[in-house]
Amino acid sequence: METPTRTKTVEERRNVVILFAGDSGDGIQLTGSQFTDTNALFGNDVSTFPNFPAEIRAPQGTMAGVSGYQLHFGSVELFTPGDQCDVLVVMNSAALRSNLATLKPGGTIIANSDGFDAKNLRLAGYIDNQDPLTDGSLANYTVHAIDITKMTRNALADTTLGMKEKDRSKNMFVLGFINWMYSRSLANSEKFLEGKFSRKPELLDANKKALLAGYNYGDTSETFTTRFEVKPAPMPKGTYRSITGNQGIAIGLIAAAQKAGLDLFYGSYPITPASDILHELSKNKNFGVKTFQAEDEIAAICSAIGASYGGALGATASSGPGIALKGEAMGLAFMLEIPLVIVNVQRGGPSTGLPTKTEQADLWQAIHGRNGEAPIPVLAASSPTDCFEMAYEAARIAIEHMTPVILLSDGYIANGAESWRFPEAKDLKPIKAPFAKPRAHGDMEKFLPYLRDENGVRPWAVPGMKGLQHRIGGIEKEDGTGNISYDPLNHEKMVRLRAEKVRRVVEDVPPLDISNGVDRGDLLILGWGSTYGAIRTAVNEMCAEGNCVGHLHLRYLFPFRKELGEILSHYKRVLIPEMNSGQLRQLIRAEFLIDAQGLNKIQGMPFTSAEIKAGAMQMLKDVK
Amino acid sequence: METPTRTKTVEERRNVVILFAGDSGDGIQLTGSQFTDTNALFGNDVSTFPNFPAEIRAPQGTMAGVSGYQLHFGSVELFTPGDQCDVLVVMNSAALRSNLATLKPGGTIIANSDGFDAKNLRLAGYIDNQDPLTDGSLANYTVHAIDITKMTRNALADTTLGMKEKDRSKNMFVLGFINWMYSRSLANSEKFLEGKFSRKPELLDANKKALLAGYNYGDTSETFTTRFEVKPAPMPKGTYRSITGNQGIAIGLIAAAQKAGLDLFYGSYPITPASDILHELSKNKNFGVKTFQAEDEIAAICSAIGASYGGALGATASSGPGIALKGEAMGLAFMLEIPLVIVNVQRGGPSTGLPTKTEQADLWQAIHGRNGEAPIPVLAASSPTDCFEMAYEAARIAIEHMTPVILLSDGYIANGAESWRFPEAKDLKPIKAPFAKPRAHGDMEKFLPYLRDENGVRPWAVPGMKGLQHRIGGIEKEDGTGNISYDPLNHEKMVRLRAEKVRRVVEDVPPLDISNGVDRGDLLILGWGSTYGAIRTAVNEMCAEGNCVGHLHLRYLFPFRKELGEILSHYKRVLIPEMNSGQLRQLIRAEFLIDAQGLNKIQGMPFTSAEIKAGAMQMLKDVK
Amino acid sequence: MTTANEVVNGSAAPAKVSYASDQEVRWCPGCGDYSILKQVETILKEQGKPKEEIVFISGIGCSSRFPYYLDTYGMHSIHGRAPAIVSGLRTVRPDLSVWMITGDGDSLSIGGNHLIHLLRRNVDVNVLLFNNEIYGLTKGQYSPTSPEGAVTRSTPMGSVDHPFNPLALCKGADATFIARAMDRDPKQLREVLTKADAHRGTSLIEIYQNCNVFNDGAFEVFTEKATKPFHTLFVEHDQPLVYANGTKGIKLDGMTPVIVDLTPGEALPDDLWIHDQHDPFKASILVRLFDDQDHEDAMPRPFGVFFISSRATLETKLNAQVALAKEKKGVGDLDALLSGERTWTIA
Amino acid sequence: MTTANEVVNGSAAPAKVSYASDQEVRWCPGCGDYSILKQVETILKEQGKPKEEIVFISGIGCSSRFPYYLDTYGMHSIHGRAPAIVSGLRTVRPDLSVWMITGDGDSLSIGGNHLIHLLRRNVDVNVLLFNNEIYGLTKGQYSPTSPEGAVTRSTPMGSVDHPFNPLALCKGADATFIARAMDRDPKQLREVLTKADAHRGTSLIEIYQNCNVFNDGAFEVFTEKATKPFHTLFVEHDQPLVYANGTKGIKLDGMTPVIVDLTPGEALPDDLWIHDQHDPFKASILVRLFDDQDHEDAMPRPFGVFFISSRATLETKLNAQVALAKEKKGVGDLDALLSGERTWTIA
Ligand SMILES: Cc1ncc(C[n+]2csc(CCOP(=O)(O)OP(=O)(O)O)c2C)c(N)n1
Ligand SMILES: Cc1ncc(C[n+]2csc(CCOP(=O)(O)OP(=O)(O)O)c2C)c(N)n1
Ligand code: SF4
Ligand code: SF4
Ligand SMILES: [Mg+2]
Ligand SMILES: [Mg+2]
Repeated sequence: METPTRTKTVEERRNVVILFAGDSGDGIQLTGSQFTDTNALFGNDVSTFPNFPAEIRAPQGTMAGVSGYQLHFGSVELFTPGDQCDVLVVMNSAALRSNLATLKPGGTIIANSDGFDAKNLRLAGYIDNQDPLTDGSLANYTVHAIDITKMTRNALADTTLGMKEKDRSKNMFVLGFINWMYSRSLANSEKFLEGKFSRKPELLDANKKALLAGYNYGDTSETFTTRFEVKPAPMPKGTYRSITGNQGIAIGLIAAAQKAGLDLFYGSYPITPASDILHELSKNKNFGVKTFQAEDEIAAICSAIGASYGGALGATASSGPGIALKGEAMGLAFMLEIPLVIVNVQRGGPSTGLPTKTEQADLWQAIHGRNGEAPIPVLAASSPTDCFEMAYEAARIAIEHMTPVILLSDGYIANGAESWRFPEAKDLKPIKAPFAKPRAHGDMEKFLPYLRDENGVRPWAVPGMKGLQHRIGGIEKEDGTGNISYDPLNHEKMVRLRAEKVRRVVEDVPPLDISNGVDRGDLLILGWGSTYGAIRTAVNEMCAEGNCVGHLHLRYLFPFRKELGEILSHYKRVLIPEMNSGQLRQLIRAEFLIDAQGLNKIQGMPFTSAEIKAGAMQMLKDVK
Repeated sequence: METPTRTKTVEERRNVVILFAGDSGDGIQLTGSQFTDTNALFGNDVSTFPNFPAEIRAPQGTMAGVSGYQLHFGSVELFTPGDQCDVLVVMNSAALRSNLATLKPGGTIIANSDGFDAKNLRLAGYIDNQDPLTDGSLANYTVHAIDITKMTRNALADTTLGMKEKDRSKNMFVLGFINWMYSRSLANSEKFLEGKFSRKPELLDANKKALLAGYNYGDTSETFTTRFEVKPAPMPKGTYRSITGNQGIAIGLIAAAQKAGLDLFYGSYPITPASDILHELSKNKNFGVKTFQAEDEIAAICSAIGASYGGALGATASSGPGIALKGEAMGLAFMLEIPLVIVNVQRGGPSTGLPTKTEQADLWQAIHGRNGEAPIPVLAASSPTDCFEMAYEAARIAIEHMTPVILLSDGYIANGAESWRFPEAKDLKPIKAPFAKPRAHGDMEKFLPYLRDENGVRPWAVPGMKGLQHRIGGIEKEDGTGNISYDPLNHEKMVRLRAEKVRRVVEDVPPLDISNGVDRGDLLILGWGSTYGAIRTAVNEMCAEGNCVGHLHLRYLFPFRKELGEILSHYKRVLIPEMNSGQLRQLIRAEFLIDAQGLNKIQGMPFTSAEIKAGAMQMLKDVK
Repeated sequence: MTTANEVVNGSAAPAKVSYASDQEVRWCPGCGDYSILKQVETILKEQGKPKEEIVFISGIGCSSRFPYYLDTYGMHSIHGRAPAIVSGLRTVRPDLSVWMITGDGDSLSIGGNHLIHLLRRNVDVNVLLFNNEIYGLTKGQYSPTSPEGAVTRSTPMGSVDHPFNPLALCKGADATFIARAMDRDPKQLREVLTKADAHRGTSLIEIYQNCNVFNDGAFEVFTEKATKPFHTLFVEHDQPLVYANGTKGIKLDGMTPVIVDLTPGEALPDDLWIHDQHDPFKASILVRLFDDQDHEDAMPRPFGVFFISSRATLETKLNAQVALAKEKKGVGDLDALLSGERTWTIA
Repeated sequence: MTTANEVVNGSAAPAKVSYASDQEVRWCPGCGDYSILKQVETILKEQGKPKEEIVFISGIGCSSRFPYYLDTYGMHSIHGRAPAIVSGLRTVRPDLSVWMITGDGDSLSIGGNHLIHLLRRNVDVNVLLFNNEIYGLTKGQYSPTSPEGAVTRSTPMGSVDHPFNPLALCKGADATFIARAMDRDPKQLREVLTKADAHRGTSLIEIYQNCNVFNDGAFEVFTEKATKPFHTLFVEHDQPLVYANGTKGIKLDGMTPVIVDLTPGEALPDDLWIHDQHDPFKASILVRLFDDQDHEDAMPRPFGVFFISSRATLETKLNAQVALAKEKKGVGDLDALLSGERTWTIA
């Protein structure tokens, strides 16, 4: 449809951060992701951060029930969802109260006044009916109080829907309004609605009406004199899509299996925030993907081991508590020396911890969390799009080096989305499974399942291969034959052979290179995982301000590439920001004996680039 | 009874190492432990090392089936079962072949010639009927070939036993002979037999006959012209017993529970080499000990958590693979902040690994093997007797600091025995459980389950305590109230409070002090766990030879005592011997940024003091 | 329990006090959990047991948040492990009243093994299995009780897993008390809860609970006025199996249950199946009345107490051994333990 | 399985080749495991299936060493997890013949949950449950099948745990094939193994196995000539339940089985229980014939195939979905997946 337009002044913005907040039931996540989509399609760079409570629907109107979706879109390249927001859209009092702190001074508040009645105010903890919308406490912000509920109901007056259903369209009114405010056409949102409600014409109609009503409200209401415009970003030429980290992992695994010519088997037990990988994969059975929702995490990883033993690519994922249960089976996979990808989408810990919040505190668990000498390569994704690359790499290494591989992600990038210039299938690194050579007919020589190649990799003999029958297990094996052996020297030899095989993996990954900033100087900020965007943004700013700072980001965490020590030595100081108490720092200090310092945040929330910058500037002071 | 004696020359020995070896079915372990007992009772210092295969009864006569028991007894203080043996007693060819390497040049071999028939020789891998007893290959040793089988049968000719049963008494013949050879009376062994076969007079009679026959054989046979004597050791005054590491742990836990006035609940799932703790504890129900053989390791630790929650001392034990399964529940106990003792009797890994062999490769798992920031105090026992002390300490810390505590032992000291000057109950450190104060009647103030005392310890409110009802769980808690909280700053605060509480634990343990050697100098040998005896012996020798070497042994492994860095700085070099690839070394390097070197043996076998010495001397060379 | 006793100072709570805690209940509006919470609180009130002598242990799941909402002792533990925690707790505290709260995923998926071992050991606890045939807290994946073909977030093409028959499984594990109830029938739920609490041993109650967000209406045919009479069968000890407002009954043809038509008012045929809650064989068949209610001439779904048998509890037997040991060997003397059987002295 | 097929080049093995591996068997002399190994090897020979198409998956325990001794593919995995490994393997390789070897501790203690889920999902595998009522490999602790009161290394005063009735548990978990056999009756064992292998789905065979080192004689009454006839009941489909050399039979009194005296030679009373291996209700009762044989007038212990029902296997259904998805959406196009549904282009 063509959207009506009255001439109003249009101001251009370089980049904008909007935070949509409301009750878990308000459809906030949908509104946010829809507007993200629209801007991405328009050509902006985007980065998002959904943030919701552990309860499914915490009591309406309470602080505990507030769900948020932060969107950063711009005409420039973006690396984070933004430290603070320019616009705060709140559906009720609790949403305002719990998010006001993230609004920039002078920022805009769009509030659903219906969510500020006595009951809502009380639930939000505004005592003796103080009302922020009217008591002047928001003087430093531009406040637009709109009775979104009423206007939505009016818009749907002539529909046959019940009140409840009508109110469910509130979020579309908001979406329509925001689209107007940022000069976007409704086309994309309408397309989406048509798909979603194709079988429910009534709801489709209602949602479209509400959407349009919101748009027209902005257009007609006198209170809004200016709209804003955010031009497309000058991104590298190419075709883009938007992708979340969990989607990236799912697609990465499928891609790797396809390139290796293997079926993908995914054994998993649901857990926040990893479940979406299961959901995503279960939709792609036409790629030969077999998903198995196991009875628990142990069965999940063991089923994947069984699948790999059968010649498929076995993969499993979970989050901290579930990964804790997989330790013993990882040891088995390590001894069997078969391909296996284990993904940990980290969340706040310990124990059940903060299920819907983010953290990086499972690094030690990944590297050291097994009995015996069982080194396993550990990779870490640094952004939603990097989740694809690292999942692909994890699978490639697992297959070509016949080893379990652990991939670390976290709730922040798992649910966050960004634009992705996706590759073409043909350009993906080829993957070759080291299958054992079929037996020449009559060849009676004994097959040696643990005879290693120059990389220390053993041949993959899959059931069905004639003449290659063999038995493997978790007990120590004799070198070569794989038979049970309790021989002391053989044990030490095997321990070293397995470790050496894993060490060789790093010779098969890209050399380290700094992400941005100077390649030698006063300070190196060494990061891993989801802190990438914040560090990169901070370092760009600091360099622009003339500081000698560099940013190195480790995506292959264990084993370390040998040039790491060299790079570290090019800086006077090393700062390691982590959403934990300093787990990578401990490993770096042990390996290189340098006094690396930590910047640690353990709040279930990602670093802002400002926090990184502050920590780094502090350290630079000390240098000088 | 009085044992007959003909005069033969008697030579005195300072200390003797005897290795008994034979088929798993030959009763070797019994012979060994009996002779150990006799010598200990006599007043020698003793140290033993049983070593057996993973199979229950591997095929008779094969190398795989050989079971060994090494005994070191002397008139001086001993710290290890001995590097090499003076006497090798072998029941068959395989036993000789697999143990000859450990016999000192010129040592004595006592062989059951019946175990050297064609079949046995072949099974042992002596090809084309070469027979070591006759082919001169043992020229450098004193060989006594005795047809023990025949002699035992003769001795039992007039009993009604079947051939099979008669042959089962072979080991008693050996025991009798060895008793004679080392001038020991049979009294103790007979007493033991009377206890064991009280209900089987026939077997009692037969075993006594065989025992005596062996003794008399030595006494009468012309081939034996000399006996040996090992005088009592000048040990500190006091009353002694002999004890294995697993017994030590069992008794230590009971003692701690008794001193704290708590019932002991032990939830465990059988696994080698930890099962004996369960067996031992299940015999002591009259101490209010409740043992629960759970369906798996997860249920085992969870049942212990339930028991602690109910006001008892909950404890659990396993070995590597089983501990791997307990990680998630440890996280829960850590969050609940209740007492819990987790024992890991380490074995060869990874995965199923080498179930009956020893290793120290689960240190990382103990310190880092959990999701999230979940620091737990880790203790390590250094000898069989130290297992008692450390188990007691683990329980004391768990109770008084309201925290799970991990205690590391290993197969070597778990099954090994040594003499122990046991303490009196009244001299054991008192233990006071931090129970919440009962509510004054009518006191309506809300109880705060997470209100900490000066050590950061929360009150232990046990179900049944009136007015103190509260709910706890694994989700992050609000400081003080313990209510669920997703507040970012509260999370960081709680993470730090919990870590600080655990850090404080080390202020409540003995300051570090070197075990032996110099307290500053060229080289510090830093050890932990079962390497104690070998290091101590090596350091004593090296110092005697004029080297500037010291030995520091960590029993409280995590957190480190603050004076550790200071002590390390007093030596030019630090060497860390471990039965792993360098796990403690990694932690030391990270914490103190010193270039500590490792001496690593991963063979499922303990270090010999000679190996430690060689490694240390090598390093001293580099210093000079 | 030495110390507990020392430090515990319980006393009967004043009747009719509120058993609710000060925490706000955080389930979705309309969730079946609310009703169950209410019924439990009601019978606790009726019994008036001192709050401090009651403990609720749960695993993880929406349902497992339950303990936070009652002013008793409680532990919200980890996923699936509540039975093991309960076993340890009861062994050392046979004096308490212990309840376990769990979901269909918590107890039948990850916790299945602990549950069946709890049942065979017959630990004295009331197990409330909230069965909503879905994973609620993780936002709608199928569970071991979801019907085959169920389209959920993890099964877009429909579940391929044959679901458990929870009560058949529990019977197979030698449970000593088996019952079924539902959130939408508060009165019957309270009756069952009361009987369960009276039973010494593990009382397993499967409670159909509606998850109105991810699996709304899963049990509609059993709860809605119109369909309820024809799809539900409320069993009473010693009473014939009659349903559909007296128009239908069930008899046994050999070992096979069959439906017979009845005329209300008229005398019942004497070959009707008389429910005997103490008959293990009948119980094995009763749990098998589990037809898909969409099939016509499906057997109705039974509710009520299926089976009760008395067997000594784990804690009774274990504590008896402890008592016996003390009696035989005398209360443990620590010094004797330390010295062991054979010692020697260096003077 | 794309690649497997590419690289696999199976072909019928010459009949009667040996299926033994080159590894020496390491069980204790006299262990019942030897007989079971022999019977399995015998039927493998008879079938002459190509070795490379056979896989044995085991857990941990003496019994679980089994795979090393056959020249097929095999995995000696970790304690209790074989069912999960089997589930993954079969899902991707429905073409293989898969056997699972497990012990009473491996499958009913630590592995209990995986076993019941394997059964409900009905994965096509032959499960050989070596029940010796003891933990052999760890040297003699009681297991979930050890009788109450059993004195073992971990229960010096006797076990206080009520043991599982393994077949009742498996029936409760909706197993589609349930049978019982013993090491000391090779012929009957081979028969059962053959039937089990013929069944599509999870075939659960409980095999009584003597551990002569730690639990010698546990099944003597069933295996010894003198007592066997009076304590064992060999069930055959469509045949009446008769034992004790034809002097005793079993009929049903309502739902309760009772023993009746028979006169050999004379015609059998027609109210004897006729075994119907397809009757789920009868099977639920049959598994309950589990009396302690020390009690006089104890019911005999049934052996043979108790129950067979056909239900689609997990792998069949899952692979059907994969096929359907390919048919509906077309075989996955990686580029389409990478680009997703909505893209935009920067020129
Ligand atoms: C070890 C572990 N695995 C997985 C999870 C994620 N998880 C939380 S609750 C749950 C299942 C919830 O379903 P159910 O037990 O039926 O409870 P409901 O929410 O339906 O009441 C899962 C898989 C977890 N918390 N811990
Ligand atoms: C995770 C883990 N826990 C415990 C063990 C120790 N363990 C090995 S076998 C076994 C039980 C053996 O009994 P069963 O399964 O009946 O087999 P059997 O030896 O009797 O044939 C146990 C507890 C282990 N290997 N791994
Ligand atoms: S998700 Fe379902 S089960 Fe969970 S609280 Fe909401 S309605 Fe209840
Ligand atoms: S211990 Fe028992 S089960 Fe194990 S091999 Fe020996 S006899 Fe067989
Ligand atoms: Mg549920
Ligand atoms: Mg067994």
